[in-house]
Amino acid sequence: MEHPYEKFLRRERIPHIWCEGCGNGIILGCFARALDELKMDLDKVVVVSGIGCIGRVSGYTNTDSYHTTHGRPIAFATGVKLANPELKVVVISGDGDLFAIGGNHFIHAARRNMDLQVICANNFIYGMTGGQHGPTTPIDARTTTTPYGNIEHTFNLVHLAAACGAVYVARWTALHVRRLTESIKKALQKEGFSFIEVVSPCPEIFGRYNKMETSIKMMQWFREVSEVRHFSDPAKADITPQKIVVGEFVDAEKPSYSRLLKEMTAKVQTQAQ
Amino acid sequence: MTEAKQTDNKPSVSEDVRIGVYVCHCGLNIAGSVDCRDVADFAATLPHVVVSKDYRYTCSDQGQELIKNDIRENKLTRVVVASCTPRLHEPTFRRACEEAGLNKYLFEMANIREHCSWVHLYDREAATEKAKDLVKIAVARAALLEPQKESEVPIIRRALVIGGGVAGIQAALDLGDTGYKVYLVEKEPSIGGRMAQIDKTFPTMDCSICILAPKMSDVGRHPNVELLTNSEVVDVKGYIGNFKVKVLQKPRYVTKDCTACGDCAKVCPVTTPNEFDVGLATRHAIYTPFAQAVPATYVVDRNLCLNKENIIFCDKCIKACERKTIDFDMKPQTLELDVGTIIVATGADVYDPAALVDYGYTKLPNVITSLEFERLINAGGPSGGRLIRPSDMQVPESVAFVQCVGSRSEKGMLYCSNVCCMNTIKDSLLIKEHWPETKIHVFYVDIRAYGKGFEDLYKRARKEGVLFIRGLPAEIVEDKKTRNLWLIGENTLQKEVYKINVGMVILSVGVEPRRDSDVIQRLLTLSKTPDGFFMEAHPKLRPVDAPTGGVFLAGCAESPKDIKDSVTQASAAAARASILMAQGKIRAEAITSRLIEEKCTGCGMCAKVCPYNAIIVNKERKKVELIEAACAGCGTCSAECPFNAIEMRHFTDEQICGQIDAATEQEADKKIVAFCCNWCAYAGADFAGVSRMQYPPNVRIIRTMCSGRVAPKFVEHAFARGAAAVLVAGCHLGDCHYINANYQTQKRIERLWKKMEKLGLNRTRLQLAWINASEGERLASKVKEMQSIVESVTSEEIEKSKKMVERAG
Amino acid sequence: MSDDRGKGALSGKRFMMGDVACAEGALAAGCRFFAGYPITPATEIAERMAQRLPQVGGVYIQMEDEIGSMAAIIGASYAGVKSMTATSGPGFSLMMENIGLAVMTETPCVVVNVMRAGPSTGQPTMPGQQDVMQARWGSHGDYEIIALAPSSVQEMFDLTVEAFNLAETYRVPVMVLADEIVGHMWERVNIPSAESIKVVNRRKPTASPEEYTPFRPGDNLVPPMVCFGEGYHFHATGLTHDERGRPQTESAEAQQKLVQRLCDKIRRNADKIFRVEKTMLEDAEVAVVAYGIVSRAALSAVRRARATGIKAGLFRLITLWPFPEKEVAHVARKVKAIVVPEMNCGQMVREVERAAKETPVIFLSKLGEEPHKPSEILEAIRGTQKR
Amino acid sequence: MPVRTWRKPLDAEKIKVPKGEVYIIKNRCKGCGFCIEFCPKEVLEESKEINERGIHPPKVRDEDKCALCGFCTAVCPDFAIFTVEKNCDGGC
Repeated sequence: MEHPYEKFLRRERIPHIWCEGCGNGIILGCFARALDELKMDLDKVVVVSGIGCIGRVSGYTNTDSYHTTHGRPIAFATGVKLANPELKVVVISGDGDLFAIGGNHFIHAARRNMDLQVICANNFIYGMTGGQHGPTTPIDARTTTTPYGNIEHTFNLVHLAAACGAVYVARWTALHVRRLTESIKKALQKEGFSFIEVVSPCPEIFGRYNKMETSIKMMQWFREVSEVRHFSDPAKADITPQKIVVGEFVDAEKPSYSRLLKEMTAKVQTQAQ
Repeated sequence: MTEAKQTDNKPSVSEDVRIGVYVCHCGLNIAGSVDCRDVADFAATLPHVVVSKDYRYTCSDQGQELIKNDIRENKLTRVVVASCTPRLHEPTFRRACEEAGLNKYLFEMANIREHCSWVHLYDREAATEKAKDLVKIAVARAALLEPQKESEVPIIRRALVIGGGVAGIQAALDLGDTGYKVYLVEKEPSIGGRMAQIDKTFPTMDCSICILAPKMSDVGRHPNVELLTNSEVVDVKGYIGNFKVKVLQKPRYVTKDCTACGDCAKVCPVTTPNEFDVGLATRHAIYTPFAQAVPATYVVDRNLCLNKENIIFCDKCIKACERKTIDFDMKPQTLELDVGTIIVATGADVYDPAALVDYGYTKLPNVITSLEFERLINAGGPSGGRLIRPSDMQVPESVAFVQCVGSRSEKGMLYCSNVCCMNTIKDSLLIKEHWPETKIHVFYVDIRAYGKGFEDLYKRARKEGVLFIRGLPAEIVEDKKTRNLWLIGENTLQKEVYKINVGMVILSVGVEPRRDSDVIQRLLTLSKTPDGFFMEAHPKLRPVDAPTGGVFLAGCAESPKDIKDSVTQASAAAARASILMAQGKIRAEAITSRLIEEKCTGCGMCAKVCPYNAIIVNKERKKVELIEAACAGCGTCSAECPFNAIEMRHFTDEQICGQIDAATEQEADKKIVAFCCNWCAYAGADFAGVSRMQYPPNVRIIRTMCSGRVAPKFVEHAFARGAAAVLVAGCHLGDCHYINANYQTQKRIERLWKKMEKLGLNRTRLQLAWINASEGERLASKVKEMQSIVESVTSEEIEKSKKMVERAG
Repeated sequence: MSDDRGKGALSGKRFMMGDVACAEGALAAGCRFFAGYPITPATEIAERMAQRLPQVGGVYIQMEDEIGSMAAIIGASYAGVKSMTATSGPGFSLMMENIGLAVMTETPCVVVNVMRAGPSTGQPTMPGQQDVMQARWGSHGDYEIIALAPSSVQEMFDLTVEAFNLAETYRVPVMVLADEIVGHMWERVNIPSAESIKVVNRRKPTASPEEYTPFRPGDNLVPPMVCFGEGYHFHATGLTHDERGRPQTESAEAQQKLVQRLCDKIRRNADKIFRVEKTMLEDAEVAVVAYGIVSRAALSAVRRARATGIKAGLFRLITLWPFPEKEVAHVARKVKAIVVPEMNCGQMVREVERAAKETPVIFLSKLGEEPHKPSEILEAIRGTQKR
Repeated sequence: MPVRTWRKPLDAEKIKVPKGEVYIIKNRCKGCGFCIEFCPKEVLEESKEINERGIHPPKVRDEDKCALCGFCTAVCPDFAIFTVEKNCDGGC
């Protein structure tokens, strides 16, 4: 008997480096399940990740994969996708990687409607470096660099993605494994730039600093405060201790960069004849 | 809304008041114990009375003609009829007055039948004296009556039917076919109700679901009918013709696109006994109650389903559903409906025989209920129509039916459930049809085969060899080995003890009011009869109308019925509702409150007590404002106002005090002045009369719309006038026809009691009683009980109370 | 220009701008992906690529910045397409992060830096040779790089082709260090027919996906390379990794092995890689060592010196990195003095001095709008005679 | 429908709901406890034994209850637990 996701993993790398109760493993599992249910040709899937805890995910997926520098997975993935449109290029990275150092690449890839699936593990903090505050750290939250409480306002990632023109935007917590899997499947089948935020437990760092020492406590928090509201206004979906609005926010049709590029190239070449 | 012109100065008897009095014999109903001639003569002596006659049947056409002529010829400006209760014939005589050009609010009745002749059958003299008094009171009030103009209320041409059983379905179909928009609200996921569970119907032996299913789909498809299943009425505001109804629709978690293929249920990992099959079959968390369900759309039982809150733990059904119709994010919806009429067809529950321990239900596997039997014998049921007994799944060689389980007995309900006898006879024939060899015993008290074709069916059963034994078993004992059952009891015909062994016992369970019927009762301010079923406006003449205007009753909600009667009553209710809606408007009683501006200080006490929020305090103007459309006329505001700044039309202080004066003119010290609310206490007194309950003749009942109208000053006035005792009676707390006005009554009486104690008066002379329309007995005994108080009151105390109350007041 | 259209690269004698020749060279070498960001004086390369790539079925994308541009061409290269970016000083600085990544993940790609006058924004429209050391050392950590320095529009074409061939051969980012003048200058270019241009493609492994190890070196220390989508399911990371591409964040041995090889694969093949041009050096007593646009002034200076009887010669660096140390040392032993003119405050001159040992090296700095005048270099040559 | 359902349904034997069999890869478990906490049928509990990482992996408390919903598989961050349908041909 072997684990159903085994063939999607680089077995020799499991167990992974992530802490007890970290949501990254759940996200990887949901991604594997999505690939499985869609019967995706694994030869044509490329997983690209950045720096941070979840950055290691590319090393665990049994597909072609690339672990870029901090913040650059989307830019790298853009090159991959344009060079070989055959490939499904999935970026899986963290909130700091994608929205702090990599924010510029994110907003422009979304604007271009680049054919990429971006899955963001939002754990509210920089875990790999030991718990510094980042673009999603809740105001007042304690981190090693906000010892007196965070005074920075946060990014509402789904709002940002929607505003930048992503054609599919969803948010789930790591407890919503089924719905997350469905969203990943939907994204994988969608043309253009899709974005899925996964609110993910980091009990070891964020939890410890913010009175949620155990992973179960964090998951219970998700269970208690999450509220499914599909296609509600992402602008009103700020994450607060009292409420996490989850669900699909955007599911739109818009010609992707690849499609427009293909059409343009074809036009140019026929003129050339 | 057009409003009657009113003069603000205090109404007083104008010179040209000309009253005609008509004392009715009502055959011998009144004349039997009252000397009507004598009463008429007495009436002639009363102030302003210009005509006084007695007549055999005043309500007859001739009687009405008589009155009309007198109005024209004798220029009558007021009419008093002394006969039955106004709840019966006031409309009749009012119409007569109008036809003769007299404003119908200038008509008054003296109830000398229900409140006099019938309750004093054996004391002609006292009854006659009381009748005179009652007429005097009526005349006194009549003199102060004023013409009123009724405002016209438009009626919304849409109907709400509550309950999707056969009655509700029929009512909805009839209304829909008539062309009215209908909302059919059903609590369960499917319509169909009890009839859907039954195998065959009596006496024709039709397949129940075969004749019901087409009706179900008709109503489901009907362009004018909007089906709201899984839904409950949670709030009803407004009044006849203009109800605002809130319906809570619970989510099915399956969209309309469901094709009812059942693939979801196949994979669902959790199961529970299916309620529809009375627990004899299994269903899954996602299910359809039965094959012919309407709507066919499946439904998820979230209490059973593994998916809690918004977390999907198990996605088997979602994955199995090809059309992707399962949506766990559906939320409950509250629909707001504006309807003109409401039909209550909420049905009934079946009696749970577990309470009768001697019969061993839930202890002995082979003791089943008649409802379980219906599922067992049904070809589509859990046993595929094989009559098997639960212990060994074998067809029993002999069975016994036990009748009146939960009916006609102190142990269950006192009443007869109407359907059980015929149901058993039908069932016995079904057994004979499939397994002719089966020995069948029916243990009964009386066989009631009163309906069309019933007797024939009964005879057939006997002919087929069904054994009918009079006398219910005292106990049922199981043979541990065979699991057979011994029925032990007395055959009351042969006066001998029987001990009969059968393979299976079917308890013929009775019909009981829905355990949740209080909710609807409260929302629609309905009343219940002692058996707990909803009470009709009049048992004979308005059998499908509820006391609340615009509300009608159908099916077992009103009383236990078979299918035919339910359907009949449903059509009747639909017809009654259609009449209202066809008119498109209705004239509302002019009995509403009127503000006397200059007296109002804007203190807002009236606003606090108004059950309908019909009063707004205008802080700038230091005045209140009355919203007449919202006013239901209970009069509790008027009773509360310390400045007499609110007048109740047709129930003014002057009119009521006038009645008190008349009532206490003679022998006040021997009299009880009783204030009874129109809906419960007064009707209760009528009921006492109808049931000929005898009580002392010294009570004088003054009718107010609500006990909340009874201002303390009325009570004080009665004492000041030397009354021996005062009774204030209204609906039971919680049953008030005016939502909660009678809570104010309670407060006021309690205040009065304190005051009396302070004044050193015997507080027992003031009594408060909650009496509903069916509690004639309670009223009668109350009066008897107060009689002793009346006798104990000394003349000194009466004198004392006169002075003190006057001083205090 | 009507004959600019059609698939494939151009051919024949043409009159064009340096930047354009560079773009055409890239196309001729098989480049089909360009990611860049506008910057003077390299913008014309992007413009030319934007026009030409769609014609040949390639992809041009203008990224949000040079960081993204560099990341994108690495991605494209891993997806199996020859890719390049072009920039100048400020953009070159931004690219350093991912040039390091390209080195670490052994990514064939070409980075053109049309050098302008720095530091910082400096003089965008003025030439310079101030980035030659940044090209070598700009990204953090230890590594070897290849950099070529064209001195004519013809070389803009030829060396860009060469850059791609070296990148593909050694799995390394290769830099073309042009300068504003070479980039913007118009000259006649002779473009050989497509088939006569030598084009090298990356070596594919013979191993099956099962036993394929993406970073195990083949001969000449360079691992054969597969691309995404070819069914090998391999992993590459900017972390120190073993031959299977698995991160090795604690192993000293892995660090030693990997970084050493990354350097060695260039060093040990340096002789195969570097190219120099020697003019009149056989009997020279004075050698001028120059590169890029400056080498052209140096050539005429050398000729004039010869006319005046001074035995001067020119040693032109075509490959700046790896630096042709032995060659320079050999020349140094034969001459009395070496003159090094550069459009900076002295960068390559340090490498020359290192190789020249005792032989005196005279440095000639020039900053600003134009390179050294031949007369200025001639002065320096004469100066060496006075000793 | 407010009815007392006290009997074992007649079709109780016929209605087959798939039974689950739980597999736990003990040494992968890091002990977050998600599978125990969130199993809708409360099939699992913490075991006494200690795995290679020195934590207590879960153990099956009542496998009969397992509805094979697979939530444990999905929510386990460490790929340490999964369920397969029990072969009930021989009856379970």
